[in-house]
Amino acid sequence: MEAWRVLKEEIEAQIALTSNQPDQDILDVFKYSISKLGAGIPHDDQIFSTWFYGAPDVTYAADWIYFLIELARSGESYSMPALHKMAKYWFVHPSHFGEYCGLFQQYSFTKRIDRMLDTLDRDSFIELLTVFRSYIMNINAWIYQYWPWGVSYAVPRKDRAYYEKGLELLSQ
Amino acid sequence: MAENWKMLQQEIDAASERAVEECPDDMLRVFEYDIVRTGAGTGRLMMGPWWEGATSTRYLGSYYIFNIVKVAQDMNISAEQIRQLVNLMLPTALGTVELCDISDYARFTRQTIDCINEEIDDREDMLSLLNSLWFYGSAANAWCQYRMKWGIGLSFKVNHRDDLIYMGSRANEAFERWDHEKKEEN
Amino acid sequence: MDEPRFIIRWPELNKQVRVGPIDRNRKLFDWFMENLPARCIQTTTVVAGLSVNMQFIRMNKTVCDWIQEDMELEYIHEWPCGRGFMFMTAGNVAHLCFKVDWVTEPLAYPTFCEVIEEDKPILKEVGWFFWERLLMEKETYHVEFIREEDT
Amino acid sequence: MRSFIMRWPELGLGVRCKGLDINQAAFDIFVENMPTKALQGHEMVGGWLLRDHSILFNRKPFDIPKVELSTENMDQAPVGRISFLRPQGRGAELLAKYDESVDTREYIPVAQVVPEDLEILKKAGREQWKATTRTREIIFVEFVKEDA
Repeated sequence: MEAWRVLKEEIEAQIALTSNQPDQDILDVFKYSISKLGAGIPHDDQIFSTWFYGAPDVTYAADWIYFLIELARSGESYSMPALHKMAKYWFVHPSHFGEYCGLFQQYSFTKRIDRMLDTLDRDSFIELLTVFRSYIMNINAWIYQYWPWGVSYAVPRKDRAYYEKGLELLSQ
Repeated sequence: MAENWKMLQQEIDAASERAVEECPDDMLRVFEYDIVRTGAGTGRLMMGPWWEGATSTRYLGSYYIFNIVKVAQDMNISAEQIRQLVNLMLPTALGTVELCDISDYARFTRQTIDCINEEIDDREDMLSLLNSLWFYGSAANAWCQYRMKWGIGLSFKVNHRDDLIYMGSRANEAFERWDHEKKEEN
Repeated sequence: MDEPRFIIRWPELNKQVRVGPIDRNRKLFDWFMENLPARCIQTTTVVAGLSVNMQFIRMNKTVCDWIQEDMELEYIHEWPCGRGFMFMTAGNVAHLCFKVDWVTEPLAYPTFCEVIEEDKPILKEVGWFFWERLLMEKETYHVEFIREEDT
Repeated sequence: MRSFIMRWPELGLGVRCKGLDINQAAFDIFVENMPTKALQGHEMVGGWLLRDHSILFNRKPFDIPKVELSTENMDQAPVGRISFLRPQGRGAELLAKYDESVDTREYIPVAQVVPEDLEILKKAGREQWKATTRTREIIFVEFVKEDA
């Protein structure tokens, strides 16, 4: 079987797993605040900035791959070498940071896609990236599940009346 | 007709010069004073506008415009391809930037898209305008990052090996979670 | 003949350091020097380990004509404090960082300059000062870049 | 007009959803992929919307070109609207509007909860809001065809 089909099957297996439960990386980083490669630790030993910057590389990777597939499907306006290079710029290079934040599974898939990019024709490029996008969307769903939304119950949106009352209190 | 895009570029460049000096109102509003005039922020929670606002601001500039400018230089793509990339990629992040009330950057971006679609055909002019927008976007990204309430993070400590070992050793002492969460969560 | 250098100055703190080229990516150093003087606001990194972060420096005279990935890269967690690198730089916009202290991020970037040994303690001092301000006070601090010969 | 059921086993709630006179091909592809299941989430910027960040098309890929899909801004959509976001190939995001929304972004409407089930939908929305922001309870949503 071709290398990309072997990888596709492994990604499918992770899609099946993460459709029902969070995977190890999600639990490690977003539920149990484990920093596996040291992200955030030099900055007062906190995990919040790792969440804040590591998670969007998942959320937006799904968008970048959506765009790359749209470009690959838009006829010949982009050659395969051009699409391979754009894939590197748009989602491979930014993904290094995701590994550092602890999303090892996603990055191991990304590295394997990167290594075989030059061998992919248009159809296999679309098919492999399509499956990878679904995997990333599953991971993103779990990130949104564990994100600390509740902290901003203490910091709600404010309006004019709020600040007018504040001014009044300040001027007493 | 004075070319609108040059007037837009001047406006963006002027806003950029101000952003070198001080924090734009958009970032003060959302990240300092918790004001979102669009009413965004479900349930009045600011975490959505903070996180998705800062993130969409960063990706609008640092991944979409930055990479378009980069591939234009590296792969010599045509004016038509630049237009295609702009129309395909920018609107997605722009919608969130706008909804999170980062209004100047949203307006500049929307007007840049309009100019590239309706007024500019020359490739270098497109890149010149995108360059100006990319500079302003970098400034907006820097200010979002600087103004974000990082102090919150000081209460979310990393769990180190000793923490986890201790927690594991005390697991039997923990009060059980509500029954309906007993299912397969590992 | 001494190597050319530039000065990084923090006007609000009345502090500055001298920065010279290193044994790699001289093209980036010369491009940066060519476009000075320049000014930006000062922020810091928040995940990787402390670097001072100058995210939008206008390169007015000449456009960036190189691609980051094609430059000679070094792993930031291995190189000395005080070394500077370009991050997402394109067009007329430079994004510059200087490693201040302990970094755990194992990523590779194009380094091209370094604070001279004598001035490294100043960089460490101002670096941590900016991290503290980022946590609450958030006053605005500027950072200026001037060619040493022009001072 | 074909319909499907959107239900939340953990909450014991379910609503009937009917197709629209627009984007019918998209509705058909979605139904053809049923039954399907996803982690239920919530929209955190645009207002009172249930949001599934990952809907999977495991049987029939979504192959309708973007230009052939009509869109609407969520703040203009009626309560009960079911919409896709970036449907393509094996996946999409799905949103269900259960109360007010200020969301000016564009979505692809594909179905509408029947009027008599809107209160049930709102109850599910409120339960998910509490789970997302406070209890972190894990709630799944299921989509099943409803044979006539």
